[in-house]
Amino acid sequence: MPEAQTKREAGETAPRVEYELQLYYWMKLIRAFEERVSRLHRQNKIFGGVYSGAGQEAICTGICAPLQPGDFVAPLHRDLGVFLVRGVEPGRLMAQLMGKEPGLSRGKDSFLHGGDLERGVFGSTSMLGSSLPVAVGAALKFRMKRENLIAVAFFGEGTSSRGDVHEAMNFAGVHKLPVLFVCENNRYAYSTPLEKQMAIDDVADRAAAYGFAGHVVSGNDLLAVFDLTERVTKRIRAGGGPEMIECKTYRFHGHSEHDAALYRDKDELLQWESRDPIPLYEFYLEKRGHDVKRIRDETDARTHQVLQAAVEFAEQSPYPKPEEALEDLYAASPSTDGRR
Amino acid sequence: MPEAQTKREAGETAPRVEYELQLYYWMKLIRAFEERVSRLHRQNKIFGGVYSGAGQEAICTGICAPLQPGDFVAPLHRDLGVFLVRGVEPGRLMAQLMGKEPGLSRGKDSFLHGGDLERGVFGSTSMLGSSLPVAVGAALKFRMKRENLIAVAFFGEGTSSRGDVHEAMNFAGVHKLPVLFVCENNRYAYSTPLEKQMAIDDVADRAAAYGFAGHVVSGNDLLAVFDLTERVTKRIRAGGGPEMIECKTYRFHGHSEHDAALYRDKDELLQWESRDPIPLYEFYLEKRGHDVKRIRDETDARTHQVLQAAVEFAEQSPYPKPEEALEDLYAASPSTDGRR
Amino acid sequence: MEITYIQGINQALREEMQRDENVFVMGEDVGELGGAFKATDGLLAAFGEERVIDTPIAEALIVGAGVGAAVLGMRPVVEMQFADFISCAFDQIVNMAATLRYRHGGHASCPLVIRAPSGAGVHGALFHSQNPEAWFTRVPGLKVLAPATVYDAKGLLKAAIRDDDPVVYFEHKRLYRSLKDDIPEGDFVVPIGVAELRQEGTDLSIITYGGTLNQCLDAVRIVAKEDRLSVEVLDLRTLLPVDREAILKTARKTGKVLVVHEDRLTGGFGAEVAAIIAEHAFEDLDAPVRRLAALDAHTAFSPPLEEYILPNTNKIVDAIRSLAAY
Amino acid sequence: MEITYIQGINQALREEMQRDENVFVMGEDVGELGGAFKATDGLLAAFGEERVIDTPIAEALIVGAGVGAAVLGMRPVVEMQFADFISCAFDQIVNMAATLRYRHGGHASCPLVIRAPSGAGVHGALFHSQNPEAWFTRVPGLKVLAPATVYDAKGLLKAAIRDDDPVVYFEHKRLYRSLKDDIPEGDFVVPIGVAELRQEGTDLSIITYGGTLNQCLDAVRIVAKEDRLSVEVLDLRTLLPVDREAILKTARKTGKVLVVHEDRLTGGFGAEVAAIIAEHAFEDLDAPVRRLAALDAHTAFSPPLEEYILPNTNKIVDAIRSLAAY
Ligand SMILES: Cc1ncc(C[n+]2csc(CCOP(=O)(O)OP(=O)(O)O)c2C)c(N)n1
Ligand SMILES: Cc1ncc(C[n+]2csc(CCOP(=O)(O)OP(=O)(O)O)c2C)c(N)n1
Ligand SMILES: [Mg+2]
Ligand SMILES: [Mg+2]
Repeated sequence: MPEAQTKREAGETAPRVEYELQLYYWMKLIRAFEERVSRLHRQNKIFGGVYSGAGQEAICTGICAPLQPGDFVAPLHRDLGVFLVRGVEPGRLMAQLMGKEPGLSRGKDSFLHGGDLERGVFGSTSMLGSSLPVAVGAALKFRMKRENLIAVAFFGEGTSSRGDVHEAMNFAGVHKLPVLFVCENNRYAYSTPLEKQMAIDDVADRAAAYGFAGHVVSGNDLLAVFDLTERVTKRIRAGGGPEMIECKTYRFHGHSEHDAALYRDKDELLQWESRDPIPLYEFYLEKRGHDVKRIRDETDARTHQVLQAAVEFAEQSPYPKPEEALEDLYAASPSTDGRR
Repeated sequence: MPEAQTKREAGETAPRVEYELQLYYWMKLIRAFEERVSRLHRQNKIFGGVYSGAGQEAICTGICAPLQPGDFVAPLHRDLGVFLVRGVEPGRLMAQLMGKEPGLSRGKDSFLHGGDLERGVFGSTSMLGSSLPVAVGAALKFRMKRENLIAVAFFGEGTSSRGDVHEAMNFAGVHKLPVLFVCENNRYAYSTPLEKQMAIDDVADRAAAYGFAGHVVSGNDLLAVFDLTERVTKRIRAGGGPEMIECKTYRFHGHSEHDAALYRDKDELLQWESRDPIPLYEFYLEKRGHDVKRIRDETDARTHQVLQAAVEFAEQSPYPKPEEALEDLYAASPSTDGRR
Repeated sequence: MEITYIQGINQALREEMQRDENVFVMGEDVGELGGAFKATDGLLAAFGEERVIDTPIAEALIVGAGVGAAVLGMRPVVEMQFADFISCAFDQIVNMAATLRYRHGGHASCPLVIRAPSGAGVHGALFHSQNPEAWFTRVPGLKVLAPATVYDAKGLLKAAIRDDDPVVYFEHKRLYRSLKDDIPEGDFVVPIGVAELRQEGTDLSIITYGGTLNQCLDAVRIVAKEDRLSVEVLDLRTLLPVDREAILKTARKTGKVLVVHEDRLTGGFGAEVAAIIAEHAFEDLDAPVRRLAALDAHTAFSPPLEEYILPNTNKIVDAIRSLAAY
Repeated sequence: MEITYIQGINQALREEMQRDENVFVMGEDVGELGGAFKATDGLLAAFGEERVIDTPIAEALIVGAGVGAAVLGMRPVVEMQFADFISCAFDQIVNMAATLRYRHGGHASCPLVIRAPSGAGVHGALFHSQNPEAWFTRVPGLKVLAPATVYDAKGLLKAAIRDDDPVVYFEHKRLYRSLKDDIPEGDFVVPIGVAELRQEGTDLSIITYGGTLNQCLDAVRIVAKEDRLSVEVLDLRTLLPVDREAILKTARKTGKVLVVHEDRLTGGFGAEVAAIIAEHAFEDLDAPVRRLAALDAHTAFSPPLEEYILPNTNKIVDAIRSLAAY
């Protein structure tokens, strides 16, 4: 990603071929990873709550690809893509999902509740919305230290109802902090449809309540997300204060792998499946003159290989030792502890 | 108030003389009460935190006068006027402030943290903003029971930063509940000025984020507040859903009686003192042809008498008995308690 | 008819909604979905949208709005989708609801029930495994329940709904479908504030509640057979107000007490139980009051970690043996 | 030089901000006003708006933003204007901050200090009198401090700021200006996790912390004079991780323990202390472990009620006498 980033920074507006293919690879890798996770969940190799982001790959990709190393990203429970695009090794991520020792949280927490701060990915709690104040605090640090970095906080449209979201956005607005708020509006919070969550159409309209700009974009259109993010993050990095991007999207699976999503209308699903971000982007690549069939096959082979390796790595990795349960609660040897 | 209300309901648009004088009386009573409380506080007869609403009398009066018996009102820590206009006996209120037995909370809690639900006044906690969800729940009950009543929630512009406020407004918007949200924007939250609290000019603009209307009014202009409230509450009562009224105002005293408010600019205070709601309303009464000097003297005499009686009542009332500290924690004899 | 623990909860809700039109349920996904665990299954169809309210994700609002409705005479039963999220509604519970009657000088009631699916042992990890009861058992004005049987799940919930004070009702996720029982049909109520002796014994007493009751009973069967130990088991059921008499009675009877819960050791409710016994049954004790609880860590995800942290039948058996040998 | 308890806090903040440019303070009215209690007085002038940040009224944001800055290496000291409002930031503390290192598998730190002015006895009533420490002492990943002296107020706060884990620091409002002491100038740190024996004695032990230490010492002077009782007083200072060795040592030495705190009895931290003693010093006890604490009610406003509820020197004297006579 840093390498790709450099290319984008070189001032071109038309993305280079390799970069476009890199974006494609990421979307495909995320999708393949999600599918593998669903399968492993059915096989009981991954257990606990598993939240598929299939259908929303263009968002993690389009938002994270233009970011810089050192930027702070707080993903949502469905944002496996954030981890991959930020460069977390697929094997470690798979180990995380299986509760294995090399996982991000060393087996401590499940699914995406593990961070990789070296790659600027924060490990969130389950409490929806609670990572927005944290992202704002990260942005505060960037400001205080005059770092040219930004914080990115992902949240669902359902999450937008929580008080923490309000408190975070308001403070970011007051201090014009370098934060990008990304709403993934997939029309449902678990079973609860939009109209039971809010009386407005666009979450982005809330930005005005905090004195900054809100944008709506098709979250299934990778190029649109990417281009908007580039423009917006450039302003934020330049000190223009926070902005919000609302990505309209849809999740193809149920809320979690336990959920058959019977509350949804079949037509609605069908419509949104016709907006699958991957074929949409393939259509663009075709227009650009690529041999899409070849690229697809190559990419599938590559992602298959990566995933195969990741699963093998994770499966062969040991579980943590029982006694490790009592590690990582506190710093190993705090200088302030009188009892050492 | 119910009696006055009847007059207003009779379809006249020009308020009748007696009603206008009643409004004047309330403002004067609130001001006199506030001043007496400040004095009693200096004399150590009222102790603990005391928050003067002097300067903001037109809001409690203009908002509460058009309400109906049975409406549910959740006041702010500075809204002594709500209690008076809703008809709470001044003596009981004074007893409440002194921690005496006949006080609203029977000595349990301090200052305005006591309610009088018979008069539709809810006793809030200190946690700012936490009564907004409660008011929304009251409105939900009115809706479920098809009662033609509304809930009114007061909050400061400072309080508007809290998460509970967001959660409450959003839910009220989704369900189009009969709630009137009243923001008393007095430019400060304790010492913190507006610009450190929000990046927008008008809290009322936030209503749009929840799908309902927000209005701005001069909170020192009694007639303006009253007229707007009449129109707005009529719509809310008719099922039009929540609305917000933001009253621009200023507090004449410090945050609490302990606060000298040195963080404020003298000019600013002076400007706002020139907008004192009481002389402004007197000017109106004069225009209406009243002999204001006479009315003022009569009203002063009346409020003096009322307050004298209230203070005497409170001072002569006993403190609660020590053992009462353990009463009122639970219902006296719950039918569900197996140990009776 | 044999029903599960969660069916007991569902029946209680349904029957109380039938009995009293002021009862309604509110929470995330309680409507068409019937709740994340199906506790409210079928209620939307039976009672309609006005009494089965899907809310946005806003725990403070859910509890706060419950308080507002309750103070005006309704009897809301609100659901936290997982007990873990109760932390997001904390202020509304411990300050708004718990002090309501008190700060109104007794002139107001808050008949609100907060249902909280709690408990570990289902690979839920840090944020879907919590047992937060001891945050609430220290708050006057609240009542706190933790049913361990199908009968109590139903009967205590009905009592909670009829109670005039705010009740936090901790149901244990692991029991939802694993626990089945043949309970009487129709209306019954389990009184709040009364513990239940699940097993009489003479050698030592176990005091427990909620998710660990059955582990304790299993352990007691094992030591009865293998060690000929006679162990008494007291199920607290209500944690606030706790049944002190029952606690002291069993402590005085056997002179040896083991307190067991799935919540963490430090600051768990067992500390209060142990302190009560240490203070008021001192003369009758033949051994230290022992506590067996989750280790002082968050409930980790990976199976070896989770198992290491949580109490289980084997650990209880060991604790019984060591205490009996004291 | 003689300074007050709150000056000790102020000095600690100032010195740490001078020592380490990553230390900053944030909270409601901490800037120009210098805080509701003047704990941050003068800091704005000394360090500027970027390091002394007035926030909107948003406790969850205050703590959450502190976490975000801390995780990137800053050392934020955030203020709850009153400890009572900590309930509004509860989730951010117990779930976000406390689990941060754990859920990152040890690869992240959260060096955050949350200052919380707590305590009763100043007619603060229900919402300005709370002692919420026991909500936090049951949360692994947190450290919880409660200084009772000017020296400790300063030294423990400095230790908290240098600590690599989240610390909740309960300062007692009643001590702010009533407590004065001549403490050494300049830099010193009081180690976290170490209790301090304030008074040696042989007849019985009092274990206490925070706002009740001086009441206990007063009571001990009275019974020394009037009853010739020799009472040992242990000041815990750190509640999590608590100094078990010191607790057990004094319990074993005198065989009679009275635990005293201003927080309520049921579920107060004293329950944990009593449970530890009952379990681990059983053989050395000559009397039941007694607890003296606020009654199980909210802290009422009216003076007769408040006095009835709270512990005080006289009540402690009575408790000492009765325990000594056991
Ligand atoms: C505070 C809190 N309340 C409830 C939940 C349970 N929960 C997990 S995901 C979810 C729905 C989230 O909806 P949204 O924010 O739209 O994200 P999506 O799942 O649609 O991607 C809910 C209710 C939670 N995790 N945290
Ligand atoms: C949750 C919470 N945080 C902090 C406080 C302390 N506090 C009491 S009043 C106040 C300022 C309130 O400002 P605003 O809402 O504008 O009302 P005003 O006092 O100006 O009328 C503060 C910070 C509180 N009561 N509750
Ligand atoms: Mg969604
Ligand atoms: Mg204000």
